[in-house]
Amino acid sequence: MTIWREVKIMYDFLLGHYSYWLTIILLCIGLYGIIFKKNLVKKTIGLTILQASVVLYWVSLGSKWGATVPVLDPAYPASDVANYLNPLPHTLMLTAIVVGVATLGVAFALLIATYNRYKTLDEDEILEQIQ
Amino acid sequence: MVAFAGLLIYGSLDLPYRGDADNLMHSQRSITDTVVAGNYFIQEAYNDANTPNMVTVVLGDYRSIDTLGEQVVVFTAGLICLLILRRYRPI
Amino acid sequence: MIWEVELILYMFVIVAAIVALEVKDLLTAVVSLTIFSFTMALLFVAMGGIDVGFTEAVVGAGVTGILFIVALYQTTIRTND
Amino acid sequence: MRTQFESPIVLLGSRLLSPYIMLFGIYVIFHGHYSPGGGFQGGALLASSVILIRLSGGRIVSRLQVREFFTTPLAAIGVIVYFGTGIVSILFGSYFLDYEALPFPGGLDPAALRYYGILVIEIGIGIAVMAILVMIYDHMARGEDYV
Repeated sequence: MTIWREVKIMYDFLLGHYSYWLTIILLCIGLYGIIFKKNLVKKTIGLTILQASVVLYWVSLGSKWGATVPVLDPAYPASDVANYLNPLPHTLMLTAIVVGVATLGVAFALLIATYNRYKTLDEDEILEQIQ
Repeated sequence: MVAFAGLLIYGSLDLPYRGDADNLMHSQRSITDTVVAGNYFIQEAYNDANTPNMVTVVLGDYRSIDTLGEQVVVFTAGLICLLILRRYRPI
Repeated sequence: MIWEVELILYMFVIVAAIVALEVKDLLTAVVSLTIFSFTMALLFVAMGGIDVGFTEAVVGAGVTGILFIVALYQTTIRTND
Repeated sequence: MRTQFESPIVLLGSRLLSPYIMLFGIYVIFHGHYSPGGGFQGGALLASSVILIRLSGGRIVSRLQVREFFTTPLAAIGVIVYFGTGIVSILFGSYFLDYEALPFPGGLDPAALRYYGILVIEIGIGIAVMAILVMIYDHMARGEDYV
């Protein structure tokens, strides 16, 4: 019977940690896009993926097993905190997404200004023209 | 990049289980014996503001100065777009 | 929190992210990024953050795609990688 | 990448779809106390309904709906509504952005006053987010066409 207990512990460990690993893989994909891609639009796509992965990590920290969404329902009393999810990470990430879109607009403004001056979006060609 | 991912995954092995209701951030009292903020928001949101949606209460009442700063950031981003992309007329 | 659904959505998200970074055509990359954002919104809803999911579905799948398209319209579609 | 052409079908479909998106945005702002929603989502929905007309109709048609001149003052009005609520709550003897001293008529208790204070703030957020997203789109789409 001890082997089944080991299997149960291993199953719980995987169930509690798999979302962390997949989020880390997503973050590394975004970082790869920022570092190794030469086109500036591809770099911007990498930034969007990186930001989304960080938001996903915060939301996954706020989740509980067997809890409902943070809108008050009279069937579930609010005095027991295990009934509701933690609303604090949701609020922080709600503001972070909107700020992310506004700063993406700033990034596009810089990108259009760069194109109007150098007539290209490739990083190496811009560096050649600067030399 | 693969080494960086491996380092992060090795660091994540000691994190608490996801969704466990006995975590430190989901517990009733913190380790310094003060009230944890999320649980206070869950218990007292309807009594304080008559509103069932807790996210709205936290956004608009408890952390409203945070939201004010966020709105100023968005406004500044819009002004920066206006200043970069505007063409001045040649005189 | 149903972990099978979350696992399938994670697979979709990772495949869409890789396609958005590796494809040669920039318009295809933008469309794949929109798919990425909407699947991410579904993943937020599956984890319980309905407000965050709503915001991501409106902002990430709507406004971000339009801004990318307008930026491509103002600049060029040519890319080397 | 500079190819564009007119299509009456796209314009007709956008004109059919846009008022319902705008109505849903206003509903999301005002019903944010009881269901998921609020200022950010409603503002983004209003902005997407305006951007839809601008994207399909061009500059001439979109001037009939919201003039490009009005977006920057509208964003400033949104920020001023938010900030002015905090200043008014200071003037009536409370902390900054603590709504239990706001002068709403009717003799309400502090919980109901906080309810209406949150509603005012959500309207301010919605106006500001809508105006700023439309402003970013305008100045990006204008580009090098203007002098």
